Amino acid sequence: MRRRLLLFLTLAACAGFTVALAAAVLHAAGAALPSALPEQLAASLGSSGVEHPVTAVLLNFRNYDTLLEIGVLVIAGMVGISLASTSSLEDPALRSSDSLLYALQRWFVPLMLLLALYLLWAGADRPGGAFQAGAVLAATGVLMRLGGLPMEFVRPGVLLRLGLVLGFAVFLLVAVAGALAGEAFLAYPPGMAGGLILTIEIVLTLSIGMILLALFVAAPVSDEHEPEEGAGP
Amino acid sequence: MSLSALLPILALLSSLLAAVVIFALPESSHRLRTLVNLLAALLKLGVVAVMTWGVFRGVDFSVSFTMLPGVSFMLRADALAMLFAGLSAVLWLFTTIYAVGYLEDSPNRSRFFGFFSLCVASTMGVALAGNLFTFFLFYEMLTLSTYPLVVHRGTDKSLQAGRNYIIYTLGGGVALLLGIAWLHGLAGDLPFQETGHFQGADPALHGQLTLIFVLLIAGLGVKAGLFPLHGWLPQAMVAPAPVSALLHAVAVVKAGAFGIVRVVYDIYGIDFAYALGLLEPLAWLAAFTIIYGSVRALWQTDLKRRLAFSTISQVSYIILGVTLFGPLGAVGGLVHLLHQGIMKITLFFCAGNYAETLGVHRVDELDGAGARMPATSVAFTLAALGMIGVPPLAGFVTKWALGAGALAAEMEWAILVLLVSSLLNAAYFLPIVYRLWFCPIAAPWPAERRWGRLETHAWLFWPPLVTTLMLVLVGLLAATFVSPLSWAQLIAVRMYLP
Amino acid sequence: MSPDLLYALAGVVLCGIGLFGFLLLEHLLRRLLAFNLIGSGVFLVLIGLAQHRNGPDPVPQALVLTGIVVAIAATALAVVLIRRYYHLTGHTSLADDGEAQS
Amino acid sequence: MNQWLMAGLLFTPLAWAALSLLLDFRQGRWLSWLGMLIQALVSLGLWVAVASNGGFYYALAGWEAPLGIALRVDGLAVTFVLLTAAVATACGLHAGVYLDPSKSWQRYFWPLFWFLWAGLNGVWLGADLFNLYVSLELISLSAVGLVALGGEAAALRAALRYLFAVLLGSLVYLLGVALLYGQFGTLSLTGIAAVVGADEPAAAMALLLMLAGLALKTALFPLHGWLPPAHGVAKSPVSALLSGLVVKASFYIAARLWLELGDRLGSHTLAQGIGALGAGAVIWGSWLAFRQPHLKQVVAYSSVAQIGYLFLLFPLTFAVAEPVSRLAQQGITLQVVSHALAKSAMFLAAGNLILSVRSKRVDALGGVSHYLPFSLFSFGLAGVSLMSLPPTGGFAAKWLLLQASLASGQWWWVVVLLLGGVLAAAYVFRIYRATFLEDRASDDFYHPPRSLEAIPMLLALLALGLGLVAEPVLSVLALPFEVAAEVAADVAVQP
Amino acid sequence: MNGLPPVALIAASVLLPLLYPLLAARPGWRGALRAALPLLPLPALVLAMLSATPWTLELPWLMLGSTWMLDELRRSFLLLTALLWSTAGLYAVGYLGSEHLRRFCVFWGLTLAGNLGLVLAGDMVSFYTFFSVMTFAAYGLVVHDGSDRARFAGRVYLVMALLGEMALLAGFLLAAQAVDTLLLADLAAGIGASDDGHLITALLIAGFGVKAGLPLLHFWLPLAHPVAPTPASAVLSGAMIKAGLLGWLLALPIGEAGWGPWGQFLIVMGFVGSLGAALFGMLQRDPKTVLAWSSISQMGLIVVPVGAALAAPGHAPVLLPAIALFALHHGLAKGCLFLAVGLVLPASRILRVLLWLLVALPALSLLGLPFTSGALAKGVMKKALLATPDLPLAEHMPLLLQAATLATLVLVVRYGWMLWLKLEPGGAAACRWWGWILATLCSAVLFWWLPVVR
Repeated sequence: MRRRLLLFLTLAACAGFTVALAAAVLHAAGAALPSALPEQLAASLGSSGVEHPVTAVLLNFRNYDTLLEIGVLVIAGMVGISLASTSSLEDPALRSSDSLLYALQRWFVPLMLLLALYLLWAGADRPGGAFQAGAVLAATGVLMRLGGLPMEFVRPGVLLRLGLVLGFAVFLLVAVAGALAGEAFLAYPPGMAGGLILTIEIVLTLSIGMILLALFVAAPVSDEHEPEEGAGP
Repeated sequence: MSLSALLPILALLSSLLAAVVIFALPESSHRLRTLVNLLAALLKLGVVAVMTWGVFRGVDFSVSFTMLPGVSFMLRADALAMLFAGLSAVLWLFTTIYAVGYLEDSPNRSRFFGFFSLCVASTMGVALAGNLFTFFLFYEMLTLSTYPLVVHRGTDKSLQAGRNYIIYTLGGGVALLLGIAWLHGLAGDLPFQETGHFQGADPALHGQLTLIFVLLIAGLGVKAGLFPLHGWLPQAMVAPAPVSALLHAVAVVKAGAFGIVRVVYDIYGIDFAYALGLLEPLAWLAAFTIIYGSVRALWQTDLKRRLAFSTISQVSYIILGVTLFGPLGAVGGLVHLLHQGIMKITLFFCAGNYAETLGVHRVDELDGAGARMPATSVAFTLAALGMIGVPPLAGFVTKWALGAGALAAEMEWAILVLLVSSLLNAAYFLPIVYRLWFCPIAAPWPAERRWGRLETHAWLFWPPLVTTLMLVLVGLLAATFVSPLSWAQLIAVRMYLP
Repeated sequence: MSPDLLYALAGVVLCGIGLFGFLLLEHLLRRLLAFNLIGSGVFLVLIGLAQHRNGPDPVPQALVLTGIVVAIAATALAVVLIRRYYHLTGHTSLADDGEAQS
Repeated sequence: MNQWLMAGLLFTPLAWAALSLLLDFRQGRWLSWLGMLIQALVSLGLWVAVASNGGFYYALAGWEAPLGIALRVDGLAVTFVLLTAAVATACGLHAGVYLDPSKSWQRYFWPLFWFLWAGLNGVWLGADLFNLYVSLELISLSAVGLVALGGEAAALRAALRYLFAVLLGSLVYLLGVALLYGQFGTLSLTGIAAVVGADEPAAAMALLLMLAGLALKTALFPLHGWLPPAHGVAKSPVSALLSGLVVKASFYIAARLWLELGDRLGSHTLAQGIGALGAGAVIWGSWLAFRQPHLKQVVAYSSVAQIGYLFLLFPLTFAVAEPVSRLAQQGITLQVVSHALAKSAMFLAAGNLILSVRSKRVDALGGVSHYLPFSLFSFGLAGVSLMSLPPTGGFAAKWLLLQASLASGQWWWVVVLLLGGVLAAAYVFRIYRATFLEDRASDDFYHPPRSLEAIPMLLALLALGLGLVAEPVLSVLALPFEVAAEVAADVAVQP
Repeated sequence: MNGLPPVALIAASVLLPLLYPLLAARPGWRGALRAALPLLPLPALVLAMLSATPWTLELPWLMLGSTWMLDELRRSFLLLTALLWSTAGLYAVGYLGSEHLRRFCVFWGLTLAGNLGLVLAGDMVSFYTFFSVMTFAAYGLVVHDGSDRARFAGRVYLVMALLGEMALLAGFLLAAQAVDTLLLADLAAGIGASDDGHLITALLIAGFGVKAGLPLLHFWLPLAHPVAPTPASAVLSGAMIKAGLLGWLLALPIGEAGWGPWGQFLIVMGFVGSLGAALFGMLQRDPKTVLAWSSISQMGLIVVPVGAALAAPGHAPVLLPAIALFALHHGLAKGCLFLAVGLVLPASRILRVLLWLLVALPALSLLGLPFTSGALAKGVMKKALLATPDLPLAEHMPLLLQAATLATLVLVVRYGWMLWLKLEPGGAAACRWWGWILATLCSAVLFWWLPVVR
């Protein structure tokens, strides 16, 4: 009985929330002010180093967001591998020996890598970019993992960590280089924006792929315990 | 920074730094700790003496800085401040000496003396506070620094006492804070000044001011042991004797009484408080407390508990004096601030000596202690007689001044209160004195210890004797210019004839 | 009513549904899914509302892209935690029985 | 100069996060000490710069506000940056000694720590609503990671609960951002504040949503359920960071929103309602703190209570005279700062006590008072600040809030403020009392290193001294912010 | 102001007994303690005998500002106090055992200091101070032997004394407020002019009345005087009881018009005491108790002229010396009688006869037999009283005085009888004898040579 009441109440609350929100959305849509932002954006697009406006926003106008976003991703990856403390993140028990899968993979993996490369390149002037590419990259890894390909490189060693942090680090280096050159933090030196953005995109792709993959394969197989605080030095 | 600004700070820091140093010292370095304690006490005494002389000659010692928007931290030495500062500086020295002896061979001395010094630093701050805000600051600091002393023994009983102490004092602190904040909202920063701040205040504010006054008195009354806020005091006597001495004579109780003096004279202004009709009820309350404390003391069998109820009664003398509208009453109240301190500290020293030397805690175990510990018993007897108001001891001077004040204020009933209280004092003190001197030793002492030639440990032996000498001298030499009475008259003159 | 606004309203509905699920479901993975549902709803509102006004607007699109990455990171993290939690305790929810066990 | 300082401020934590990920715990420790030094110096430099020259906007990547992301560097922000530097440095130093380097997962402490710091700096300086969201997420995920570090079941449960709460909070906040962007077409807080009108239900809804999301992340009563387990289970230095800084980040955003938009979008009911929730937090949190059997749970619930005070900002700045509002703002700022210092000191000291008696329980503390007086004293001093007794920062804060309440005629908050202090005293003295008990049978105490004892003491002394130097600290907040006016004017003329 | 005696002498007369208790600090000084007993009042005696009155010594630094003085009235009281204390002291040397010797000596010294000091005091505070010191210290003398009876007596004494003290304090406070000075000399006029005059008078009469054994305030007296060690009883009944009288004389508005009712009251009370005490005293078996009642009776007799002085302001100058003289006479005689109680019968018959003769001497003196001090004192007093016009009871005055004499006779006879029954043969230390003999000599012989009598 109580549970039903709770259910009903929650339902009512959520419905009310939805209605109120919808009203607000409608009102906002009706009362929307004309914004100067699109024009500003269009005007600045030329000096951004990329043609596609979304990429320009992501990697130039609001690249601080992106930097931090990559940080968030790194954190997630890091926490993921921190919870798995075996020498290899790969679980031999999951390794499959299905020859059909194996054969398929031999076709798919290179194709997917190619797709990732394309997405990365496309980001400059049409939808696409580092994240999409990275996601495909990671998907490739997942496929390989599920298919039972050996993946020794996702050991939580220094190499993996370097891989995780590479994109972020390069991004950051570029950012501080701008500051050292006397511009603002994260500002690209004039004329170098395009090249730098591309570099960043490439390493980001790698890192993003690595992080997502690491998160996927981080298996909770460690039985080692952190002693309770105060349980003894 | 000029010397006049430096001295109040120095007075404060002397014990504050001592506290820091003592906390930093390892538990085992007793000699060094004692040395630091004594040096700090002497330094403070010296500073206070110099300042007192300066205030006497009219030098203005003050220092202030803005602490919060619209609120300043202000130390200022006026005559009233020096009265209290002098008391605590002098008695701190003796209490320190006594405590060193009392706590010999007991654990946690580092903690004890650290908080002890902190406690005195707070008291000094209370004394030297130049405005209500600063006063509150140190007042609360005092609460906190005394708590570890009260619970020092770590027994269930002392923890219980500590809990009650904290409940009462923090509760009082809340009332006080509310009152001060409210007042601050009405009138801004309130430095203590001789005529108060509200002379000629808007009549529309009178209601609020009355309410604030009640809050302030309630807050201060807790520490001063004003009925019905006195409950913590008798319990807190489970603390070691030097702590009781400190609580009852030097610091806590006095801080409350001192605060009431400050509020009545230097914030509201005596004329205004009188005009507002606030003094009469307060006087009645004080009178009731005087009688009540004495009556309760009659039934106590524990020596220190009896002394504690006696404190409740005696401290209200100060408040009574304050509420007697007129300089004479003020003199009585103020001088009692000192005299009660000296007498009560002597009594607690003696009680501690009995406990420490003979293991005696109860009144009925004291039979014949006069023969075993004559010097201590003489001290106890004189202090008790002083409390009763026997001339020429300190208590008489107070009683005389209060009586004169009551008559001048045309509050004759106060005399009756004084007389009844004296009788009651006699009724609970004289039996003790009688037991000391005239009863034969009934049974072996519960836990007797011997130290060489003197009747007790030398560090315990001398402090009560010195304070006894003081309580005789302040009475005998009351008319001289160095006496507390003269100082109180100086204050009263400055207060009433600005 | 422009299609963009419709997207926004759909987002609103998704938010409502997601919230309902988030509040009511105890299974951790379901709750995580509900969270993702809300996320999607929010992103729809963000884009739909902005584009209703400006036409195609790269800024909200970029924002949503960023938001998605963040949401993915959070989701992945949550899944890792849930998995390990399940591995250690055998529970799939944070309800009281789990608390009693530990 | 400001360029360099800003670059240093933004770069160091992120770079150190990346670098320390490559090192193990011990190496990361050395590195982090250097980083903390740099960060502390930069923060101090920035504080001094702002204190002497006033605040400014810092356009990241060279793009000004509506298009790019601008950071708002004003007195309040640099004060919090400096506070973060102080508290985080203390916690970092403490953690370096406190955590056990032999555990392989401890190497991840440093990167998480630095990401957290970066996120905090981002929040203090942020003036862009979406960027604030990302910064918040950065904080949230690293905080969750820190709680979960080690992967104990209890820690995982706490971390999950924490994660779900903060994620939901973030999304609700983002929903509000979406509405605002949909209506006003900008993400700059200043820009929105310049164009928002009085009767805007959608914007009001947005504000409500954002505040709700942030309240959840700040653990405002009755949404506080996730906080005590998370803060209580984490390692003490982590708890200190979480309680001292992390919860303040979301509150900070809420406060900024309210102060910029609240006068037009808020309502009396909303303000009083939030205040009432804050009051509820004070009372209920304190009561629960009093009831907890575990030391760190006491401290954690105390955080719930103390956070409640912060929300008194809302009623005390709504529709009141300018000086009153300023008083309230100053009071809340002081409360944030002093609580950050005091609470982190308290958690660190609690960690030492727990290490020493090898038990988390309050009643196991008997006798520790003469074995670990220094840590206990730190705990006590911090407790004094929580009780808001003079001369601590907590008292200064309470004083200002009292003044504000009285001056605005909202006397009921006075009751809350005073009652809260008393209740705080109740739970703090409960701990003292336990430590003074002398009936412990065994005398088996572990003595943590001196450095562990010194750090909480320093923090507690800072909390104590804050009350004495409140005026200079607050004076930085009141600095003129000329640039702000200019930018607001810019935005205003654009449509 | 003329002829101020050496300040050192004045100081010594109070300080010597006051500081003497310090000798008790070391157990080894018992001998000195005992030996010094009779010497303590000597400076005061010298002062009383030799200094030219009146003189005034201002001590503004002492207490609330003190004034010490000596005039003719005070001189007779000082003489009485010093003489009686020193003879009793000598007696005590022989009387005391070693038990609680130090305690006894401490209280002896303090009581003596108080008693001497209050005579010299010229201001209220000093007077009250010394009066209190005497009151409280005397408690130690009363309960000295520690018997149940002594403790009961001590308790009653202390309660009554405290009540008296409080009445005094209140009276003095009111008086000081009315007069605005602390000098006793200004008191009479001040009270006369004060609104609270009657209250003050009542309080002072009651306060001093306790000490002086005024009827209804006398309860402690027959209990406390007998239980004290004999020398202490002597000074209690002989000297200290007079402190109350002196207080009246100094503080009451004597010489002011308008206090007739109070005078009447005192006269009535005086006669009541004088006659009533005889009734009670007759029934007592212990000679010391009989003497205590006799003291009440005699004090009643002295109260009559005090009342007369109050009622007839014009005649105060005549009455006061008479009162002083009577006090002197009674104090010395009563002291002798008390001391005699502690004697033992000598072995030889002649000495026994001599002893009874000597005992009879002060007894007869009390009765006013010719050629005794009593004859002089009573004569002067009767004359002064009868010469005072307009007294209440004036018509009955001669009759009442004769009744009082009869009462005295009854008590003296009763005393003699009881003493006869009590004294037993035995040996006593020489000092005891000498103390008693000296006291008797003072009463019978030296009296005539005292400065105030001449």
